[in-house]
Amino acid sequence: MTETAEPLTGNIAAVHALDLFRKMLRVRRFEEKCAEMYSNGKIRGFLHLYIGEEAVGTGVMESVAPEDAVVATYREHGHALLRGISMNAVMAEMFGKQEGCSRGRGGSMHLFDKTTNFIGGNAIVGAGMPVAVGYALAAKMKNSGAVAWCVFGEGAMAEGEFHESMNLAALWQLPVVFCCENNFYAMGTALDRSESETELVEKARSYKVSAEKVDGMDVLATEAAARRAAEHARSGKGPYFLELQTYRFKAHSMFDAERYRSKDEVKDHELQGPLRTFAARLKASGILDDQKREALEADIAAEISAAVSFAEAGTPEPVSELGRFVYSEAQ
Amino acid sequence: MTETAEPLTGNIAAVHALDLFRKMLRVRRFEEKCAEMYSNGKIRGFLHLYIGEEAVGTGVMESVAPEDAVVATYREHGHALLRGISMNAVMAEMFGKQEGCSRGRGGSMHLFDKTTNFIGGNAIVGAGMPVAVGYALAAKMKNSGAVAWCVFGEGAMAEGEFHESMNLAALWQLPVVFCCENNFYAMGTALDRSESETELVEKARSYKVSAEKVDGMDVLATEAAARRAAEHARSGKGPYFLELQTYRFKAHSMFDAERYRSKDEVKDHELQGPLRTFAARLKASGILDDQKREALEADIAAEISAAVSFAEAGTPEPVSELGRFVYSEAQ
Amino acid sequence: MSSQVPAGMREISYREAAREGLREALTKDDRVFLMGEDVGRYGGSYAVSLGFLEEFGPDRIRDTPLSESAFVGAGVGAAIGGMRPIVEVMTVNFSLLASDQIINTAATYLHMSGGQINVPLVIRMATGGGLQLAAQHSHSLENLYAHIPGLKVLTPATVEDVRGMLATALADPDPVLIFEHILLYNRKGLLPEQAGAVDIDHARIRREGTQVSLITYGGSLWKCLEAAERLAGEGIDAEVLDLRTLRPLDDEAILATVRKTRRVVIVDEGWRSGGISAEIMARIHEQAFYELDVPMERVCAAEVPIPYAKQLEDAALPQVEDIVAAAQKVVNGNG
Amino acid sequence: MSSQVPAGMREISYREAAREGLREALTKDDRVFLMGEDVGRYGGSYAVSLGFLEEFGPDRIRDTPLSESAFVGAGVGAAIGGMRPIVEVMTVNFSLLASDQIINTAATYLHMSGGQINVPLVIRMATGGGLQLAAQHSHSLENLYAHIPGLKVLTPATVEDVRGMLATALADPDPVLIFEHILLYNRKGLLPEQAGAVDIDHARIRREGTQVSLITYGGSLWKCLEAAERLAGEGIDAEVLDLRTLRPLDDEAILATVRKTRRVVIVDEGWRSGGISAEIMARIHEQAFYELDVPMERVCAAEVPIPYAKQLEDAALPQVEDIVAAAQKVVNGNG
Ligand SMILES: Cc1ncc(C[n+]2csc(CCOP(=O)(O)OP(=O)(O)O)c2C)c(N)n1
Ligand SMILES: Cc1ncc(C[n+]2csc(CCOP(=O)(O)OP(=O)(O)O)c2C)c(N)n1
Ligand SMILES: [Mg+2]
Ligand SMILES: [Mg+2]
Repeated sequence: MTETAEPLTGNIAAVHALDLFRKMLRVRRFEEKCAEMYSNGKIRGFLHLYIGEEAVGTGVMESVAPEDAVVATYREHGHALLRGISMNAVMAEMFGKQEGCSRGRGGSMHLFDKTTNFIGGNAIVGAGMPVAVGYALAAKMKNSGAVAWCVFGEGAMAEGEFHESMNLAALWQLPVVFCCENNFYAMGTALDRSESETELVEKARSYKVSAEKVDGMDVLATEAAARRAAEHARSGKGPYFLELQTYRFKAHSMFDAERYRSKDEVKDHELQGPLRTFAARLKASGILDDQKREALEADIAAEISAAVSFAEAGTPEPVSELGRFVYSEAQ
Repeated sequence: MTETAEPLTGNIAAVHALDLFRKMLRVRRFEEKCAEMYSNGKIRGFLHLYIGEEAVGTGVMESVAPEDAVVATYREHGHALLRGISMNAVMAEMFGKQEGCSRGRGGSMHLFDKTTNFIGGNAIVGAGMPVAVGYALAAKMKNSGAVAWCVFGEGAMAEGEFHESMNLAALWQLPVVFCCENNFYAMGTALDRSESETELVEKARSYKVSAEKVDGMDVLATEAAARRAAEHARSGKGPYFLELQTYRFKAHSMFDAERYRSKDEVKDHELQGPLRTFAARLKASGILDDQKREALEADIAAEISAAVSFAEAGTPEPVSELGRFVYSEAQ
Repeated sequence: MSSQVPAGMREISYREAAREGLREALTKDDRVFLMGEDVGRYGGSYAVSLGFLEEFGPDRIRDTPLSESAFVGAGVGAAIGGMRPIVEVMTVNFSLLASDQIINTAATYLHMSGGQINVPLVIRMATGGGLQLAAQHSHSLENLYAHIPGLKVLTPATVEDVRGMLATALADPDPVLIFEHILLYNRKGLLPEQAGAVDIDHARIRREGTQVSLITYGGSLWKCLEAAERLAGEGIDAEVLDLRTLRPLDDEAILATVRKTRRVVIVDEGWRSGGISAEIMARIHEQAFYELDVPMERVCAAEVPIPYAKQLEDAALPQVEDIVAAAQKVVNGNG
Repeated sequence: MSSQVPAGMREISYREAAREGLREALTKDDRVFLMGEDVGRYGGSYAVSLGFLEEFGPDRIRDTPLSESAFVGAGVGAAIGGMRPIVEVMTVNFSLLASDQIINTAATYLHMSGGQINVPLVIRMATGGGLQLAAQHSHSLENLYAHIPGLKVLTPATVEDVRGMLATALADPDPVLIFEHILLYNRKGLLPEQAGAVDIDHARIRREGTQVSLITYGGSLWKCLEAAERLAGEGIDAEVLDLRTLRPLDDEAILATVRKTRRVVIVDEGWRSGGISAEIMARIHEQAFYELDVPMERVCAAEVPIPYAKQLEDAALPQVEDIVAAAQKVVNGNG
């Protein structure tokens, strides 16, 4: 790889580039730790890793403003961290502790954070879309300038809720950015067995929604596209659709024999992995070197082990609290 | 009208043209009688008239083969009659009699007939689409050569089931003809307030489904398009979508103040009504004259009054039979 | 309804009362808006919001496409986003298309988020049969939602409740479903001049009685009151309890009337098996077992998809005679 | 499960038994096919159909897009068209997206058509909690479907039933829903060598007893049997009735065990309010009022969306201790 890597061009500041790399690396290492914690039984339930897709969340989240909302899926650890939920709170959540961002009630698939308008952590495929549309409707009616960022996989586009949500957002010209993370598989179902039209931007355009196909393995391309999307939505031009092409390096969740794709296919994509390629470019540009890399790795490792200790030390929600949060408590 | 009407061209046999006219007229007069029977309380519940849209059902049904299935909506009297369900059975059904085609249990919105594979009579907007897709799947798996004709309004295209059904039919290349009766309103909601993309054929094409826009007020154009659709589907080329542009002359159902459209708008369309214009063309072609017309009217009037008498004389299903047909009865 | 209108009261139809409640909500709080199929230009499928489009404008009276799941889900998102949406689903039958949003999203967010994300959403639906609309328009499925933790389920039977429950529902921080029975819209009733928000935590005795408790809600309330009149004619003194809210149920009120009469008939228009009447019967059994002299009776819909033909629909739905017979049975030990 | 396998029997997991049932159905009748998300290349989300794609080919093992409403509705259409589809919905939680097709279409066609259009459709779904999958993957909503006339609802708890009920369901002319509890798939059990179709009209006594009846189904059956063992240790002789079918319920079997023990505990994993246990309690109250010495008890899920954390999920779901305590209460009058 490295030898062929082209240096960064244009006016991308070294610090910014390095920061993007750090963010991706942080997600990658966090997910690796989650896998470890899952195999040793600290994390339970379903666990969907973002490994291989880090450039998508990292590039997109750069354009998410404080007042914006993010509506994500069950594969949302990365988005949660990038949105600014503390690693402690995320890890503690997966450990099922009171200190978790959902107080141990949500787990890996249901990370929530009110302060950053992180509205899940949704595990019904497609179900987050109408919610994002509604948040955007509120933003438009209140003229708050907020944008709703709706993250979903390409498999979700077959659901009726995609169709209804796109139409509603377009009809009402709502500030929603639909971020389709196209990793080409929905569990074991390849895109071409899921959609009669595999040109996803064409599907989006059939609702008169502006759409772009983006190399989601390239964090800079993703960041630039998300910026265009944000400007479009924020300036009242209505919804925007991003097809972010990426690839899932690991199993769909922790139970998955991966009979639906070859090891070679996975290998090939790993060679084009977002961290690997970007690291090479940063090196070729003299922005990253082994020393800097080790420093980054060390910082992140430290943060992660602190998060694990924090989660370990967390308090299990007492059973006496079971009945809380079914209905709001009088303030 | 008449003076400007252009005669029929090409090789349309006079008998066939006259037959099409007779079929449309029969549906029109039947619907007029239904309205009358509704106002005098013989027909109850909701009643959705097909008046103004007769050319669509008439033109389409010409291509429906015996082994085919028709899955329609609550606005299906015309389709039922054209499919060959006896007028007696349809009228008796709306009178709630045992002799009705659904034994009085379905009423106007739920006409069914097993012998002609007339699968409703569906009153959940959009819900017939997956059923039609499934019937087509069976036809394909059994290699029966049957086609599923799925009739729905343009308003139904906003439902998620439209999206899911189109995709499934296209993905699996199933013999379904999607017949969208675009009368430009879904109750009081005009097309452009229901769809961000009002070019309905574009929506269909976004599933890689072949699509045609047709003047549904012209029975000959509709017949020709339906024939193309049938050939396409029957020859294994997959689903076909017809946008049949038409107009509803009467209220959506019997309770409707029609505040959403102007009387003039309705008038204008009535002047272009399918019967009026086709009659003029037949006259211009010397196929129809006042005498022939009167004869047709007389035959139809006779059939209709016979149907009313039949329905009147029908047996109300005894209350003791209430519990039947919840589960199949042992043969 | 007598033409004598007592002082301080006025006669009004259920439809009008529902409209007043909506108008008041839209007027008082600009976060409130109404969204659903044909609520605007058409005027509402049951004409409840007739004229609102002109009065409040298209931004707050939103006609939606036929997309139940999306516009109900959009209500969830808008509620989280700081608005106070009132979503109208034409009938509970169609709400199944949105049941995922209601049950898996609206009802779970508060809990799944550890108390952070509440959903102040109000959903109105028409329910019930009696207009010969057959098996896709006539069912009473509110009990399906009454089973779901995280939801509140209101069933106004009176003009005061249909007007006042909306305000209370809008003030609630969590999702509230309001079911309006289609046969009630044209029904007239008396409304206090000072009508406003009403409490939704308590059932109400609509008729005092001593010998048998008729426990019901919604459209069936009026059938029970009529049955009570007939029973009075036979010297049977029936009490009628209007549940008003199906989730949470007011156990105290239910047990109070049971302890008073020791004889119970429960009436609802849903199918018998697994209906709300079963839950009420179970609660009474659990909490007042020793107070009952005879088994309770349920009067529910026959277990068939509601048929079109008048005589069949009438036979499928609970009728006054059925309630009278059930009451006679629990009181006299015969039907 | 003991390692001693009696003659004429073999030990097999619930997953394997379900697979055998499917394989047999696919082999015997070429009208049968399996359709659902990831049933093919992935091998089924719970690995039930692993290897079927290779064995039966893509025409009969159909991976569908994520489109619950369309592929369930397509099952309805294919059934009408002469096939015998088995539609797999990954979990009952997701089935809400298809509930309109199931409740408004599959369950109504026969009646609305006056007996003409029957729908021989089988739908399989996973249900239940216990794997820390939280509030969108853990609920037991089968009772919602058990409320619907026109549907049959089966809940196999044993390897024999999960294998044999499928054949019976496929032979049924009407829509049948089969619910498989996620915790059972890895559970082993004994299967007769001659295993085949099983009757679905009757509940079964899984353990004879005289002092208290534990009435249950599905995943809870095993908790009840374990509770019965513990109770035996305390000298309480419990009978365990496996309902097997939730619609229609086998009243005769229910009443028989009640008349025998006169003490009843009903156990299910759904939420308490409006759950299937309420219906069973109501039926017993109506039909065996004078046979009961003490009030019946329900052991159900706590009324909260099922939480992720282990201790909270355990507390939310019925546990053996809860069943034991309820049985002690009805037998000894204390908990
Ligand atoms: C409505 C619904 N159906 C099925 C599932 C099971 N399921 C969970 S993730 C998934 C695949 C989704 O694929 P995609 O949308 O591409 O997202 P990805 O997992 O690839 O990120 C499926 C089928 C679900 N959670 N919700
Ligand atoms: C799922 C559902 N939502 C709403 C309704 C109420 N409804 C009945 S017909 C109709 C309009 C349908 O319009 P369209 O599809 O264009 O058919 P048209 O009536 O114009 O022939 C509506 C909203 C319904 N029956 N089903
Ligand atoms: Mg994917
Ligand atoms: Mg229309």
